[in-house]
Amino acid sequence: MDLSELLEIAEQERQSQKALQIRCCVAAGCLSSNALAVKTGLEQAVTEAGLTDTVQVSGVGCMRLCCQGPLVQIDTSAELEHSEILYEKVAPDQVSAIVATLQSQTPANTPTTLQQGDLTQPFFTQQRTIVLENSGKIDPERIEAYIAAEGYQALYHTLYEMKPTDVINAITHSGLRGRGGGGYPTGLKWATVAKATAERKYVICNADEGDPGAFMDRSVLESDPHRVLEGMAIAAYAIGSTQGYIYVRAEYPLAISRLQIAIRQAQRLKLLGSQVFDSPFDFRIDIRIGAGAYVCGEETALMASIEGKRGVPSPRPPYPAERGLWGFPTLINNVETFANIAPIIRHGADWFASIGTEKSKGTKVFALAGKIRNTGLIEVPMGTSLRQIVEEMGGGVPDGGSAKAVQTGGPSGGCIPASAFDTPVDYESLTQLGSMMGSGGMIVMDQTTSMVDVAHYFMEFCRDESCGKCIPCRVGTMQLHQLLTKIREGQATDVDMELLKELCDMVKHTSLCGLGQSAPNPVLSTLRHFEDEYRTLIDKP
Amino acid sequence: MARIKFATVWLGGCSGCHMSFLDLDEWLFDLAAQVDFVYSPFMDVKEYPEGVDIVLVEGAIANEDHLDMIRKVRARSRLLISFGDCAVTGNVTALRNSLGSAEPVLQRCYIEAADLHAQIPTEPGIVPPLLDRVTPVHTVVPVDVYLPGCPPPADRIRAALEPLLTGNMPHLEGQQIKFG
Amino acid sequence: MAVKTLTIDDRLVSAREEETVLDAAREAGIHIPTLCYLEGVSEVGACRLCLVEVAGSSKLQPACVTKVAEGMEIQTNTDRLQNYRRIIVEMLFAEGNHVCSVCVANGNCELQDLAIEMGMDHVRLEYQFPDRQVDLSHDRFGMDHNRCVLCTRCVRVCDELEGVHTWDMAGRGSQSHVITDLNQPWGTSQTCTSCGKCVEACPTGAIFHQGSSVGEMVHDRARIEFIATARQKQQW
Amino acid sequence: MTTRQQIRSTKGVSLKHPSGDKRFQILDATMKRHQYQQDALIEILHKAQELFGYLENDLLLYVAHSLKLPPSRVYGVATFYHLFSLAPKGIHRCVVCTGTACYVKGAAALLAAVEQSAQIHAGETTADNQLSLSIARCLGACGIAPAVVFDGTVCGHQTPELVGDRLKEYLGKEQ
Amino acid sequence: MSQRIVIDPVTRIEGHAKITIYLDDVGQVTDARFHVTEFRGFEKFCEGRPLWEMPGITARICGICPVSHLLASAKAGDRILAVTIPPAAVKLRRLMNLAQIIQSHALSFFHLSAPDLLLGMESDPQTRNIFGLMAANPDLARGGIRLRQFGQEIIEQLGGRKIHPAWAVPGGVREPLSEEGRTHIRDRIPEVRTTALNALEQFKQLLQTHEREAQTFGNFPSLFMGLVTPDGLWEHYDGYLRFVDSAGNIVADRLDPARYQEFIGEAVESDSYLKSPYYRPLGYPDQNDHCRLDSGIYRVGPLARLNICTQIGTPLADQELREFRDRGHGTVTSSFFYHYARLIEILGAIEKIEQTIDDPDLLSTHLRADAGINQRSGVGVSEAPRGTLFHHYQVDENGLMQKVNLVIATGQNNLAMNRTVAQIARHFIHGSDIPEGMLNRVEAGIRAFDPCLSCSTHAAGQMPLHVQLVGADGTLLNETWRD
Repeated sequence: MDLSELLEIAEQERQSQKALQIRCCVAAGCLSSNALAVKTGLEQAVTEAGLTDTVQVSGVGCMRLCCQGPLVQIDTSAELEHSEILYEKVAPDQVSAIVATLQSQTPANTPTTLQQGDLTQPFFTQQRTIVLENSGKIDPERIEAYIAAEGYQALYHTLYEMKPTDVINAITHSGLRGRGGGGYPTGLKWATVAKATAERKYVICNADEGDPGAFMDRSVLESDPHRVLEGMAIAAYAIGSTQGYIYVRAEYPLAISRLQIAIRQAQRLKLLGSQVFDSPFDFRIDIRIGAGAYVCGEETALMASIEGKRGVPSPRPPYPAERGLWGFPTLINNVETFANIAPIIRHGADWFASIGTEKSKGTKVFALAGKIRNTGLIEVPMGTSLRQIVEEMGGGVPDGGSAKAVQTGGPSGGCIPASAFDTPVDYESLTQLGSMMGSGGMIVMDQTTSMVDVAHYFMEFCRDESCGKCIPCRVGTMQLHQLLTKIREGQATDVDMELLKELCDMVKHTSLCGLGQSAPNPVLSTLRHFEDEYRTLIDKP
Repeated sequence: MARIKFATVWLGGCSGCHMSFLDLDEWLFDLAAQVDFVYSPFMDVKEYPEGVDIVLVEGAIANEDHLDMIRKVRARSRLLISFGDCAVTGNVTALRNSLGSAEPVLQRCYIEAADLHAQIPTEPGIVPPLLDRVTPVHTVVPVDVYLPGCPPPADRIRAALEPLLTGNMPHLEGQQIKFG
Repeated sequence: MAVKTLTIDDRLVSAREEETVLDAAREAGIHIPTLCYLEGVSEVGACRLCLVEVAGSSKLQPACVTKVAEGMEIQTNTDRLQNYRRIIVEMLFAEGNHVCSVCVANGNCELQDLAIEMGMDHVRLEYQFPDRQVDLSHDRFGMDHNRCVLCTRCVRVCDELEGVHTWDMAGRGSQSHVITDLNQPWGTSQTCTSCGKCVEACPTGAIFHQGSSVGEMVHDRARIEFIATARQKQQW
Repeated sequence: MTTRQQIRSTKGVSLKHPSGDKRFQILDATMKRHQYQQDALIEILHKAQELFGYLENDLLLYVAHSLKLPPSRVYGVATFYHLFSLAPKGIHRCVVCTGTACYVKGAAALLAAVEQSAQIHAGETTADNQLSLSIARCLGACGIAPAVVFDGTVCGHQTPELVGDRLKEYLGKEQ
Repeated sequence: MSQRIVIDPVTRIEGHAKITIYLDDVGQVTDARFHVTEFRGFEKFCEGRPLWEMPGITARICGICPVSHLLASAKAGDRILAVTIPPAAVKLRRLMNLAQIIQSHALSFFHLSAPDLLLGMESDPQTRNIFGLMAANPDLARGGIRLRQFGQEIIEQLGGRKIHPAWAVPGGVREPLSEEGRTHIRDRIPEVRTTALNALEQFKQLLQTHEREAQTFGNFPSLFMGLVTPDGLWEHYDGYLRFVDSAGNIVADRLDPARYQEFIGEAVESDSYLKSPYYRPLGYPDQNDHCRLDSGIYRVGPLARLNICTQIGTPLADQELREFRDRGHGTVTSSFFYHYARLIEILGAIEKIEQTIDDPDLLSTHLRADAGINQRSGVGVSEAPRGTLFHHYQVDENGLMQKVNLVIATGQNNLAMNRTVAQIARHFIHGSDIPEGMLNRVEAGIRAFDPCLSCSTHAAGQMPLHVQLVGADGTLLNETWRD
């Protein structure tokens, strides 16, 4: 494989495109609403209508407006960027109606039985897609489709035109920060691993997206798996690694199967494996499947799990960059971070750095869920305000309710009150509000949601997911959960409140890993913004 | 200065702490010279009096009588000392807690191990129902001083009481707070 | 051999490059409480009792795994640390069934000693009273899960010094517990060599010699250190 | 056969499982594909569970010997991860997602409805072995919250009524 | 309209109890009941514990007589190990049990009952206690305190602590006596012997002024049970069980304590956590069946022990025993004489300690027989201060407790205590206007038995004396509280 062959595949793919594209979302959300039957139905209807020469039905990745699934998009132009009609909540018995609109030559003329989506609503128009640029447009199970969308060109470019240090410099200059939650500068991390001298190094993609309410990474893997592989390969070249692992949670079977397909395809085309693009660079990727342990999202625990052990974290330092998988220097980034790499190489660090805020560059994908009209995935530039996300893009709270708070950062994050909705979403602002960016789950809560319940809910989560190794987390989460139960049931006193605060402080500062250190956050943030809800329960006569 | 009103109370425990109190032996004469004993299982006062200055509470909270009693004791006492491991931790009295409720112990003793009239005693107003969970005193009422030990040896009791007799709070540390 | 100079509790201390803060402190006669740490086997940094404050770092660091560095300024005994340590000990007492008065290790127990050291005269947390079992199936030793603090010292001596890995941890979180082989009665273990190192390693009365009565179980830590030195350094 | 005897019988050169169960051959093939590497333990346990439904001690011991791992280590790993089960599961599975989005949209009521109609708690299997109920910490199906998985199929926008109807199919069979 | 008077709590006893007195519509006592209100459940929660920990755990049943439980438990363990323990261990255990009898009897007499006897049943309830006695009769109080201290010190010398030593173990004991300990004990013997003799003298004088109490404090025929040596002598640690009746006839003899279930049954009453053991061959004395009222009642403890033995085996105590029998007319049936018997036992125990204290075996280091589980069941028995104590254990093959049954001295007096309160109440109480001193007599009747209720319920008063008016149908009509 060389560049010309790659470009040829892309060209062939574009040539074979038919005039009319029917894209049917086959990501997990829509699949669970019977999207597969819709897709096969459409294929059948197209065949029956004798339109196979002009109409192509393809299964594509996530179209983002998950609440309206299954989603079907009709694209009359060959331009990927330009699609025209979106059908929502398509039932299998509606496929012939859709095909009928194609035959009438006036596809915009929607029969009344079909629910047509508004592609001009803020939910779509205010997005800026980098990570999700191919999502919902290409068939994730065909490497040719990815190649046609300029896939693997960045990898070629790095291998033949950049030295590893150039790659690291580019990533550093782009300002990209870890999308897994911590926000650690990606370039710095790469540089550290690159500097380490060792006989082996590893690249790990953390796809153990465990935060409840977060499904961005799943969507990326299901919709555009090659993007992640390419990002990993570029990273491996930059740091000098020949072996990569993707650690995916077992709860994402579709993502696993698409990754497997993608790896096989890339290997076949020698885009992975030995002598990538006929260069001296070897890089192999293996998938490791989790088995239901949230703590494995923590990097040291994740590595233990890859080694086939109990997913128990270890103290840092030493950091994985010095001593990681099997004791060798290891680079760990999450799915979304790797998904940003190829675009940065393709468009340049300056392009990326021009998006977002001063300290938080690029875009961030959020999974918008909870008490909000438009649930689904959004990708917005860093610095977009919460109000814009919730009220404009999300369409506000349904049924006339009003948003009370947004929970971000999952069990490690916190609740941001509606009064702070004008805050621009970036790493620092969210931390200042007592929450955190986290992996990108964003759950909207309305007036009916009790904040004490929310704190209780997350503490139960942390208690159940604590690995049990260190005492503060193992026992602290249990004690905190009991205290919150007591408060919730109106049995608590001021003494309990004091103990709650003291334990939160102690667990936060003494726990071994991030799970324990951040477990008190939901309590602390609700105490900070909604202490009155606690007080009402304490002062109960 | 008015003499110190001194009481001791025995809840769910073995009385070992009270026995250890008696192991103060002849120091009891010194103590008696400085305080008025107003309530104790060694005495015939049936109602816990008001205005108690110092009370030693032995035993855990194990039944409903204990619950009533400790609330009354707290309300009527200035300084409450959790006296011994049962009061401080639940100790052996709380060993039944891991069985989940009072039912299994009652069942074993009064049904399985009875030869005649097998029944769980329930006479209202006489036999207080057991609480499902035995708890230390401080989980029910605030406690001022903790005096651990099973039982606290007499010299430890003395170390806790002596400062109180001169109006100071005791500070126990090291072996003086050893459980068991 | 590079030597580093650092201050611990405002005292100048020198230490070899590869040493930990805990090593350096111990050599200087400065006491830092520990529980999961055991001389002779690897450190896991799990109990968090040895957390110390390092100047310039907002995070507390476990002394047992933190390497010394030039110019490091360490505080081992601030009020804040002491307060955290007391809660840790309270947590352990609340978590298991630690009834000192009727424990075989009463008077010879690291947990009990820690409680004394931290001034823990009562436990503010809610006692859990878990329903746990005692295993007396082994001819010579017994295991009382009620008293286990999950420090994994037994797991490590068995794996690292004896090399048979009879013990391991099973379950997760508050359901964690130590097991022998396939969570089977200890006496039926095919891997156990009955060497007794786990018994000496146990900080509490969880693992004991068969026939121990209340307060009678004494652990011989020196034996672990001796064996570790013999195995690892070939020095007797 | 007791665990003790089992160990002896597998001490020989051949690691073939004595039962001759075909499923062990498939498991052997999987282990071979992983070159009997110890770090593939979790993958192999996944396969074993897929083949046998759950991980009984005999199976764990077989895996331990094949990978030359201490049995306690294999047991420890198998019990650390929620998705491994050491006890048999019911014929039907119902998994209620309790992720945050589902929680906010009433997952607790769904769970209560299932527990009520099946008379079991999460993590349990009905006495007639018809249904195993469990909870998931987030299926990543937040867009269609609240979600419930019935026999592997994710169903979104669930209500207690919908769930109840589905369970009637499962539980009604034996009545 | 009938009335119910509840004495709550019964004070100056070792435990939590209440007494209910039922009056008919003309104010005559129809019945009285003694209720124990504590229960801790050792029999259940000891299940699953190792056999070797049982002495330490069961000692916590009672802070007054932990040694009794320690020894009974260790002896049950001896049986399960199927060992004969070293002779030195037997001697040391005996020494500790004697010390235990001394300290507990001293507590019962001086700290708890002497205020009634010396200050008067009707004296001021505020000062009718050990502290009042310390003020009124400091020498006697000090003597009593030091006598108890003597017993406690021996326990400490042997077991390392005064209360809850875990010194006796299945197979023997953990430590011998030290030379210093021996000297200390030996040196104190003359003083405590004098204290005991003085107390006896004083009690005998009291008998003159307490004739009515002697007549009515639980004075009724019953069986008596306790351990005796194979020769029929007074015994406290080993030997056989003997039952005698009020006429002095030996009803059953040379009974193996391990077979206790053949002759002791346990009944439950709804109004007490204390079970009611009875002599099985004669059946349970059903309250509704008056012809059987006396059938299975038996008493244990000092009075019983002195009634069943031929002699104690020490000169001074035997001399006192003869006088005791003269005063009580043979087999002594009045429970008031429990106090008397207690003092004689203290004297006998002191003499026995004196006899044994120079035995070189007490310093021996051969103290423990090591063995595994050789029997799955074992009964340990000892004479606790309050009477015969049984610990019956069943273990699994590894020595984990599977079943525990404890038959406690005080429980065995439960039926007798119920009869006692009824007898005293009928005698002293007439009408609902009852002087405090009369009610105190009812309590004093209980105190004579020195019930150890921690023990008896393997468990563990307060609140005022209160009188409830109860209608014929049992409904509460009126309730008055008296401070």
